[in-house]
Amino acid sequence: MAIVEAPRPLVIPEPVLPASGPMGVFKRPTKTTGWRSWATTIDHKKIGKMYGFMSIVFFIIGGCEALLIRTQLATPNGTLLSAQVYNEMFTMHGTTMIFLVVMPLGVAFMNYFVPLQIGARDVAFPRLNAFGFWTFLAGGIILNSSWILGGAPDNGWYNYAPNSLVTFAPTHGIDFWTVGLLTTGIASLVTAINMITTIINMRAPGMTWFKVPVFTWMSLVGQFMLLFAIPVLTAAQFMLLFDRRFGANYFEVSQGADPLLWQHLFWIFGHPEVYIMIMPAFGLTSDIIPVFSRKPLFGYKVMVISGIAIGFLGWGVWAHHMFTSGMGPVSNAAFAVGSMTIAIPTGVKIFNWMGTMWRGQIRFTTAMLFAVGMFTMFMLGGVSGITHAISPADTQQHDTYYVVAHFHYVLFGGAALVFFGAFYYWWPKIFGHMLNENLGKWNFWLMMAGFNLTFGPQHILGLQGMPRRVYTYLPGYGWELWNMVSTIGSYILAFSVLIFIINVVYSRRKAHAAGQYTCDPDPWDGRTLEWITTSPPPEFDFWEIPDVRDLDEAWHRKYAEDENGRVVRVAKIEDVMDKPTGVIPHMPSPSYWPLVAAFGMLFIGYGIIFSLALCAVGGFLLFVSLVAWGIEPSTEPGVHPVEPLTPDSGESGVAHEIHEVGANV
Amino acid sequence: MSDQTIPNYQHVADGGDAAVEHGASDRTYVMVALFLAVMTAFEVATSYTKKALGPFEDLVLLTLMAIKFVCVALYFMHLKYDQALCKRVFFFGVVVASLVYCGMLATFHYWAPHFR
Amino acid sequence: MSDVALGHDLHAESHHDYPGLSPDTSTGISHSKLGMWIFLASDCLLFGAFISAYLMYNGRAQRGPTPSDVINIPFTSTSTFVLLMSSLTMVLAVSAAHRGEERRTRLWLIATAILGASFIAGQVYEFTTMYREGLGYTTNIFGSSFFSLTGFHGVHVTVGIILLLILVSMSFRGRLPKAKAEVVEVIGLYWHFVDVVWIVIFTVVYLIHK
Amino acid sequence: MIDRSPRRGQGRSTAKRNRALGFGVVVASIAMFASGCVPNAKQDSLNPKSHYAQTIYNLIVPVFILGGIISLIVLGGTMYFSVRYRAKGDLSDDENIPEPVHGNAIMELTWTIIPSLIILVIGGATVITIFKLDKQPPPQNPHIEVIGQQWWWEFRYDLSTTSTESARKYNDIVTANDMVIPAGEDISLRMNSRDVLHGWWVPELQGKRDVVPGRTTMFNVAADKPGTYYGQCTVICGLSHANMRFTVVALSKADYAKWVEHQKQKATVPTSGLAKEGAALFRSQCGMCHDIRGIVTAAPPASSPLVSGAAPDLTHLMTRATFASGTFDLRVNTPRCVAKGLNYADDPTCINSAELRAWIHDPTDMLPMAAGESELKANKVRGMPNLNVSPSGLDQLVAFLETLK
Repeated sequence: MAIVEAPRPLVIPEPVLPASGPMGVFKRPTKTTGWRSWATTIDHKKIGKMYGFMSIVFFIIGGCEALLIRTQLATPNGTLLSAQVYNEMFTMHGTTMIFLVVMPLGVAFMNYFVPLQIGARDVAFPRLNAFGFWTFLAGGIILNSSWILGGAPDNGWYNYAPNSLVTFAPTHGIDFWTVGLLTTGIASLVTAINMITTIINMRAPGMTWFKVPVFTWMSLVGQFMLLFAIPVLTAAQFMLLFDRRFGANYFEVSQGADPLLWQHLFWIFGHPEVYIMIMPAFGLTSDIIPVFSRKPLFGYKVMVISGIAIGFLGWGVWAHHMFTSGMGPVSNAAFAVGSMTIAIPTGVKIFNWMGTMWRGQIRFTTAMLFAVGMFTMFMLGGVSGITHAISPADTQQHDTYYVVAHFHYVLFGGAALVFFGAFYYWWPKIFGHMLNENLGKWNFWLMMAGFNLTFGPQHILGLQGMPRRVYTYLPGYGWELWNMVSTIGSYILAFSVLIFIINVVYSRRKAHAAGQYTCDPDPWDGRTLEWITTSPPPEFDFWEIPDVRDLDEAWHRKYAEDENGRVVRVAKIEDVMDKPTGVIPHMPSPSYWPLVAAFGMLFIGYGIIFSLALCAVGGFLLFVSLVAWGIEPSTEPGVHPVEPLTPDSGESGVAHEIHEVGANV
Repeated sequence: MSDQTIPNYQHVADGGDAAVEHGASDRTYVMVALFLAVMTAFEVATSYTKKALGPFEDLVLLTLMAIKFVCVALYFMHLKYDQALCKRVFFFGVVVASLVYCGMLATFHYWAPHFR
Repeated sequence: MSDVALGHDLHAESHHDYPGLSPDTSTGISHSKLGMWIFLASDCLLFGAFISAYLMYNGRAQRGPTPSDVINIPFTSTSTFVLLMSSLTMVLAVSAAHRGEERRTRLWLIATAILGASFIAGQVYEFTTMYREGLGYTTNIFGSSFFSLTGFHGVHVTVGIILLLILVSMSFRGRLPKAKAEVVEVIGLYWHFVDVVWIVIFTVVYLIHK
Repeated sequence: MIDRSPRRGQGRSTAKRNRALGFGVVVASIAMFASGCVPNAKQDSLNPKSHYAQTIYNLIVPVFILGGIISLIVLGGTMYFSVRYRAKGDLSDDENIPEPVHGNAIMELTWTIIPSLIILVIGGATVITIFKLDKQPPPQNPHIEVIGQQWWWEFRYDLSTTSTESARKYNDIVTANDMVIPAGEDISLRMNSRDVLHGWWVPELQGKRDVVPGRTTMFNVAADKPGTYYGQCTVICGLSHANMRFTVVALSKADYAKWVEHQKQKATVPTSGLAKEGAALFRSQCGMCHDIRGIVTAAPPASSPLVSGAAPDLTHLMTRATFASGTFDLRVNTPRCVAKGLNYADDPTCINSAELRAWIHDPTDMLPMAAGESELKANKVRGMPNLNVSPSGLDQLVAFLETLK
């Protein structure tokens, strides 16, 4: 797809200062178009788009793995995949979907919309942001390259020791897993630090904590959990890596090690991880439902507080993943009761979403459908979650398809559905044109049908005793029917994703043909700050940092109560939106170093697996780029990607603010 | 290190003055360091009592450790003088780590006298 | 909740290069400092995992040497003292930087780096001694968990020394003016954190479980 | 230029069609769920056959019902709101903006407190059940050690009546894949693993329990009535995880006593024919890993090529209904042979010699295992390797194995 540049009006050049070459070797990058602009960008919106794009690529990869798994299981004694390849498939499917799809998709939306929602111009550490993205990509590449470099990991996404040790997993598969996740872990950590700092420190004037949009709030909670969860995973991964590569004894049973150490460390990370994935989804649902109900979120404060409560409680329940490990009755009882308490704040959220719809004026756009689909499906997953918290019952459900059904209801029904909703909701803001609503509705209903057909029957399969992670099963256990239904469902699900992709391409072509590169800044009658800037927003987000007076600031600028207490529209969005001031805000300049540093990480990663010489190369790259990064100023005078625009050219002042619209997807 | 998006410099002068005020005097720092050194000496001495204190030895050592920890955090790391937010963020991490890992060790019956 | 965000406006005329000092943030804490605190909070969990793994494992070794065979308290007490004093020199450097005394800042920074390097040298000596006494990384479960834990701490100290050296070189080139004192302070935070972690390791690894 | 189509809504017909489609899907799904129970499920966790499984069942079924009610309330409420409060007329209508309700303290308290109370009740019942299920059976009851390894189960019986666990040797009877227990008695299980994690699960009798290498935990199981109950490994344990099945065979007390007496006997070396040659071949080829009490004792684990250091004890092979960890029938699966129970080997036609022969011929062809050339060379065999036995040798071995009644 061609990159589109609208004709620019008269440019008033700034006084040009000589561009200093960092390290005296490279000139500071200045491109605003073409692949170089993406490689060196530190703009949170471009990085958000790249996160989104890569997540979808990985989503397709992980989805194909899922289809292969389901095809293998469609009938008893399936022979499509060998046991080894099947084990690699489900391991990579789980790892990909969690670490390379749901998490980064949340980060994609956070990257793009958190600064917009809090009225900031970028994140706190833009270059760190770029580094986070490239490092994430490096981790994804390391993980997925295992397929062609000697075998993928084959021990499930939680990779229990000691089956992950060299004795039992002699190929490099587990090393790829360990190193890949350490790399994405670094990306997650820097992103968490960045996002937390941004949200705490860069809220627009007047935006007190209880005026922060719920998506931003939930992102903050989720990123705080990530901040504390990732180091635990990192530590566990290092232990495993040391065991495998350097002969340490952390999980070597013959040396007196206890394999439960891995399980504890993994789930201390892994349980908060569940909330890390679902938190942005909670936030999105809480943002979308009020918009399309034309009502404020029911119980905003309770929603925020329950989110924080889930964030706290999420730290005390990890061992409910280990009820069958023989921890003893006291531990089981404590963690069972602890886990149940999470149902309370979660239930509050669901009822508050219903409360928001109550007496509203509901418009069922695709985004709204997905949001409603999210909380109903998530509720079903939550209910089956309660049955897991009952630890005696969990001994009948653990490691069966019932659990598989449960977490797909939570992660696909919860997180993925509303992420699709968010695409429909925010697409006009990001790309300046709508996604087609007709195709969208097909997308939604087929996805709901496919999703429920795939994962609904798995509840039954699990309760009828089908364990998970079996590459095949014998006839005569009563599992044939539901496995077949589930497989058919998975193809419907895949088809619905295909419709989404068709919709993206179709809508883009249509907008392109119509020459439409910008659209209504506020197509949904939105409530939060991102809707008062243009669609797509200018590089610096806002000409003027908005002055926030209310929760749902955008809405309150448009509506007020009359003397009878009825809500009436008092202004059009055009009147209250952010307008060009004629003064171009200075934004930080692009930089090569985050990309180079991430390349260093990539080399170090492969080096740990294959040869320490590669590590040296990677270490050198990393060191050089970090030093150069430290030396170069964040804003290079005279090197500025945004060419000044005159405020008074064109009627609205937005028509010409087009950089490469939609060049990403 | 200075990777802020938008450095805003309109209060440079004020900020400079504020920076001078913040923190304690060098004398205080030296006193704190001396105190820490004495505490360390106590610790080492305690560990040489050969369990004369019985089960309380560990308790004494952990208490001394906590005192040192807090001293460094409050004085050297300026938490005493800085905004409460810094204190909250850091100690939140410390508390989460302590609770979670103590809980984990508890599931291994680590705190039971017959562990191992 | 200090939510009064000061004028958040950006001005095109921000051509002076004074990053780091008194930025206008919602909280009044600069991004770097807040970011560092957030990172340190997160790092607690990393060390916590290694410490608790050590606590679990140090007595479960199937063969020797055991902690009491190799741990040398007088020696480690000395290095502990050295690291503690490096915190003092660091805080004096920060204090001098805030007063704008560049030369003194530099001296204290160099002193801190030297003390840190002596600590690392001590650790290297300690490790080689232990190795000669028969405790390798792969020898037993105590060795693995001990070397991993103290090694991770050593890596943190080494990174800190590199950061200090960068500060020193910046200072020599006149790039650490009073306005940039916060850079010193933020790196100081990291340094003190490393010290604080050692306070914990020294007590639970060396003194309690020797 | 500005696309406002979503505000204006869809064409009526499309919307209707979509709604009809959605409704159809929902109804179809519910109908399929309602018909969910399949009668021939032989590993069904909702079909309790012991008081342990029954206790769990009694705990979970009310929760299922409660969960169903909550689900219906939420789904029904959401559907009702969706229809009732759907925007009418022109969607850019600014006249009828809903009242901005920001919340309702009483309602929110209600849906905080009621779930809390429910959780309190469920939590209490859970804790009581946990401790109830954990009670150890009396010392005179059978004590069995369950050992998981790649990829089969070993069951070792201790017939002493000592009440100190550490005094038990678990050496009186050693068997594999079929765990024989007396019906109506609580059995104490000692759970162990020789290599990696495995999960022991017989859904109709008891919930699952992982076996953790380096850790010994106590568990218990029972079967109310005689019968065969199916189980399977539940923790991913490598290539043949899916094939790590086993059965629990509950016998009446009298039958169990007979079985015990029979199992305690040692095997005797056949004195003539193919079987005699087979015994010699077994000693040289198979005796490195497999025990047959009275005939051959496996080499100590140190020199064993097996990673876990053990292979099934074959002393009374022909009293087991399956082999290769429950994957293949050893007893021919006809009603006549099945009716003979574990004594089927009395009738040679009831022995599934063909698959047994194929298995010895090339086990890695029958099940995925890590037992190829490279693993043999590295002394890291997991599963049974192909020993390249000649066809005549195969006949001898099978003939010998068939004598192990």
